[in-house]
Amino acid sequence: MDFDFQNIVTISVYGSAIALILIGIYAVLIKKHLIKIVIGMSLVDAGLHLLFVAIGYINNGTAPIFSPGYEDAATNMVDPVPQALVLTAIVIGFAVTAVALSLVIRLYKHHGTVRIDEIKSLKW
Amino acid sequence: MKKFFVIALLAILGFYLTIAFLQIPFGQNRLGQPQDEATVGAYYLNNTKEKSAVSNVVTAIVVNYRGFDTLGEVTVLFLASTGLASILYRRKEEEVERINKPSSSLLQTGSKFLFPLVVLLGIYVFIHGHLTPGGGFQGGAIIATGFLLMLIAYQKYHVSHSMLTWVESLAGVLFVSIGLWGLITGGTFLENSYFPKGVLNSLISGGAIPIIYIAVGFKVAAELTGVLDILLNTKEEKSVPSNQNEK
Amino acid sequence: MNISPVHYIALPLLAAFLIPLLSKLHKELARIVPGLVFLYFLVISVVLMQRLETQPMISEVIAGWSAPWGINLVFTPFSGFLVSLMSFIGFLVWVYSYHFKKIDYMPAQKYFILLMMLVTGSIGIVLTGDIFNLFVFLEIVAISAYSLTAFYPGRDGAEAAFKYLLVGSFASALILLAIVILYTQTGTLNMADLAVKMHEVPHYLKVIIFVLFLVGFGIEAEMFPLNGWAPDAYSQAPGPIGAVFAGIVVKGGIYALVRVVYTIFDLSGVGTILIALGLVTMIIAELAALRQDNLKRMLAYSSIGQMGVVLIAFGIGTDTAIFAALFLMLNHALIKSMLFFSASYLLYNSTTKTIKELTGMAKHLPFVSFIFALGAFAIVGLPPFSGFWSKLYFLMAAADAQMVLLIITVLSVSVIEIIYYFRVIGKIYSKDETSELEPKKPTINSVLVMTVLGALIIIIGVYPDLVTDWIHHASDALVNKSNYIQNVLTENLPR
Amino acid sequence: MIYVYTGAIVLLAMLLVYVALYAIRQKDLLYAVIATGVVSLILSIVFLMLQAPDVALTEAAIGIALTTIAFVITIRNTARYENDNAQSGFNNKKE
Repeated sequence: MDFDFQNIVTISVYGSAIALILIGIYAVLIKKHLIKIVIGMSLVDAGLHLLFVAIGYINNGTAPIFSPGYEDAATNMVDPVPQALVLTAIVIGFAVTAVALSLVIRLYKHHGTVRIDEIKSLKW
Repeated sequence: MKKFFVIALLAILGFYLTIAFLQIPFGQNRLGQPQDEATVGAYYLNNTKEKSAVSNVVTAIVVNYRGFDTLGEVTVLFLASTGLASILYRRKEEEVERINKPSSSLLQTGSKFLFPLVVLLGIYVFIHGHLTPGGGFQGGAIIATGFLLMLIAYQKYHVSHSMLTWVESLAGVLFVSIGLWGLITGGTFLENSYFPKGVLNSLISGGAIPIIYIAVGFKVAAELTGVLDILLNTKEEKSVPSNQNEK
Repeated sequence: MNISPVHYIALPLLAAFLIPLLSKLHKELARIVPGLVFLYFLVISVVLMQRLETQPMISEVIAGWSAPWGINLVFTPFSGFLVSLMSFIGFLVWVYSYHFKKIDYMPAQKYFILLMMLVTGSIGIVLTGDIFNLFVFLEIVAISAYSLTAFYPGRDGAEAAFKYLLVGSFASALILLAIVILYTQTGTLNMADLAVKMHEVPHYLKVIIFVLFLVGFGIEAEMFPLNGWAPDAYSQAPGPIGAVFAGIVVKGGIYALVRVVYTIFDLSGVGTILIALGLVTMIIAELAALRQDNLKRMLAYSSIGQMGVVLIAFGIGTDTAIFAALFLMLNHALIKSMLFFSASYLLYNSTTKTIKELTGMAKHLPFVSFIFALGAFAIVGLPPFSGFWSKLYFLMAAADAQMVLLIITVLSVSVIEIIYYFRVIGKIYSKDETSELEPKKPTINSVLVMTVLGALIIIIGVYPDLVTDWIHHASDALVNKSNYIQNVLTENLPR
Repeated sequence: MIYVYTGAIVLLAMLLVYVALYAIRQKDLLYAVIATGVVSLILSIVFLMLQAPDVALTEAAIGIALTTIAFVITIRNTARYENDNAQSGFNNKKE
C-alpha cells in the first residue's frame, strides 16, 4: 500500500477522534445550556471510543471471531482487547449520561431554567 | 476572555495528543504474531479457541478474561438506575399521568407487531453472544428499545416494576453465584474450567460463558428499561412560576 | 471456602443485587444487610492482615488467568492498611446512619445500597492490580457519589452533583486517554507488568501519560486546581456521606495517584511536582477555609488542605515521609469523619449551615460540642491527641530531607488552621446564648460512634506505638516496588 | 478495493467532525440531539469498517437509540431552544 495514503488514513481517523474530544470539551467549558454540556460529554465519549477501536485495527485484518470454516485465522485478526474495553466504556458512558440528564431535569424543576449562568446558587 | 483561555487550553491538549498519536501508526500490527504471545491481545487470540472453546474472542475477554470488569460494569448500570430513582423520586401523591399526545393508530399497531420481534431479536443476540457478534449488552439494549417503543406508543403502558426488580436481582445474583461457585470448589472467582467446554462453534460451548452472558443480557435489559421508564415518568412541568421569587 | 481478597467485592455486590428482593420480604433487611456486609469486611480485614505476617503479600487471580492475562487483586500491607481503614470507617458510618428509616420522604433502601457501593468501589480501587479495572471501580464510586450528593430533594444538591459529575467525567475521560496510549505502547493493562515494560515507552509519551493520570486522579484526590467540586459536594450530601467522602473516597483517589506514581512510573523528577502541587493545594485551601462562614464548606476546605499535606509527604518520598503520609491519612480519616458526624448534629435544623448559628450550642448539645472540640484540637495537631504525632513525623521527615522552607510554610498554615477551628469552638462555647437552632438530641448509635472515634483518637495520641508498627509495614510495602512486581507476576494458580 | 475502503473511512471521519460541529452550534436542541445520534450512527459504521462488529452493535443499540431517546425525553421535560428559559417542552415553537 502506498505510504502517503496510509498517512492520510492515520491522520483522518486519529484526527477526527481527537477533534471529537476537543469539540466536546469546548462545549462543556463554553456552552451555558446544560443539555449542550451533556451533549459535549457524550461527544468526548464518542471520540474516546473511536480512539480505542482505531488503535486495535490492523490493515486487512478480520474481526476477532473464529467463524465456522475460518478457525485458523488468528494470525490476521485485529486486537480484541480494545474492543472489549470499549464495550465496557460505552455502557458506563450511558450510565453517566443518564445520571447527568436526570440531574438536568431536577435542576429545571427547581430553577425553571436550564442555563448555567442563571442557576449558580453555589459558587463555581 | 474565557473563550480565549479555553481555546488555548484545547490547543495545548490537541497538540500533545496529536504528537502522541502520530507516533502510533494506524493499522500497523502491534500484536506481533499471536504465537509469540508478546501482548495480552495476542495471548487471547492464540488461546481462546483451545482453552475456552468460544468463537468470539471479544466475548471471551468480556465475560471470562476480564469478567471482573463486566461485573463492575453491570454494577455501574445497577447503581445508575438506583441513583436515578433516588434523584427523581417523588411522593406517591405527586405521581402524575404521563402527558403524551396520543399516538397514531399506525404507530400503535406497528409497535404492537414489532415488540415481540424486537425482544426475540435481543434474546437471539445474547444467546449467540459467544458465536457471533453481539452478546449480553447488545441484546439487553435491543430488548430495552423494544420496551421503549411500547412506552412511547401507548400512554397507558406500564412496565411492571416488581418484574424489573426480580429480573434484575436474579440475573445479578446468578452472575455473582457462578463467580462464587469457582471459589467454593477451590478455584478462583469467576473461574470457567468447572463447566464442560463443549465443541467450538456449537450453541452449547464455552462452559459458563453463555450462561453468564445470558444473565448479563437480562440484567442489562431490565436496568436500561428501568432507567428509561424513570426518565419517561418524570413529571412534565407545565409552568414554573416560582423560580423568580426563590432567588 | 477460604477467605480471600475477592470477598471484599463479591459479597457486597451479591448483597446489593439481593437487597431489592429482600426488602420485599421484610422492610428492615434493607438496612441490616449492608451492616452485616460491613461487619464481614472487618472480619476479612483482620484475617487477611494476620495472614500477611507470614507472607509478604496476597495476590489473587480472577477467572483462573494468572497475572498479565487476567485481572488480579493484590493485598499488600499498604493496601491492607487502607482497606481496613475504609472498612472501619464504613462500618461506623453505617452504625451512625442506622436510624435513617426515611430520609425526608425517601425510603432509605437506596441510601444504604449507594453507601455500600461507595465503600466497595473505594476498596476495589485499592485492591485491584489492573489499570482498566481501577477505572471501572472509579466509575462505581463516581456514580454512587453523584447520586448521594443529589440525594436530598432540595435544589442545591442537584447543582453540586452536576458540578461533581462534570469534573468527574472529565477526569475519567483523561484516565481513559492515558490508558489508550499506555496500551498501544506496552500491550498490557496489568500494573505490575506495565511497570516492567515502562522502559520501552519513549520519554515524551511517558510525560504525556503521566500528566493525564495526574490530572485525572488529582481530581478524585481533591488536588489543586480541580477541587472546586469538593466543598459543594461535602456540604450538600447527607451528613454521614461527608464523612465517607473525607474518610474513604478521597483516600481511594490518593491511592490511585500514589500507585501510578510509585509503581508504574519512577519517582525521579516527579516528587518535586507532587510537592509543588501539594503546597499550592494546601495554602489555597486553608486560606479559603479561613474565609468560609459555612461550617461544612470550612471542613471540606480543611480536608483539601490536609490532602495537600499528604501529597507533599508522598512527594518527598523518603521512608519516613511515606510513613508520615500514611499516618496523616489514618488520622485524617478518623478525625475528619468525627468532625463531620458532630457537625451534622450541630447544624441539624439549620438551612444555611453558617457558623454564626452555632452560638452557644454547647448548652444544648454538650456531648456533641465536646466531640467537635476534641476533633478540632486533634486535627490542628495539639499534643495529647493523635494528630500531633502525624504532624510531628511529617515535620521530622521534612527536616530529614532538609526542606526548611517547607517546614516554615506548613507551620504557618497550621496557625491558620488553629485560627479558624478555634473561631468555631469559641462560637459554640460562647456565653451569650443567641442560637435560634432547634437542637436535636443525638441518637444512641451516633453517640456510640462518636465515643469510639474520640476514644481512638485519644488512645492513639497517648500510645502511638499501637499503630506505628502497622504503618511501618504498610509504608515498607509501598516503597518496595520490585517485591510487588515479582509477587504479582510469579503468582501461581491455587491448584 | 482497498482504496475505496480507506477512502470511505476518510470520508466518514470528516463527516463525523462536521456533524459534531453542527451538533454544538445548533440552537434548536432537538436538532442538536439528533445530530449527536447521527454521530453515533457514523461511528457505528466506522466501527464496522474497522472490524469491530461487537462494538458497532453496542454503539448502534445504546448510542443511537437509547442515548438519543434519553436526551429527547429530557428536552421534552425542559426547554427546547438554547436561548429560552422557563418555556417548557415541545409545545411552544419559537417565533
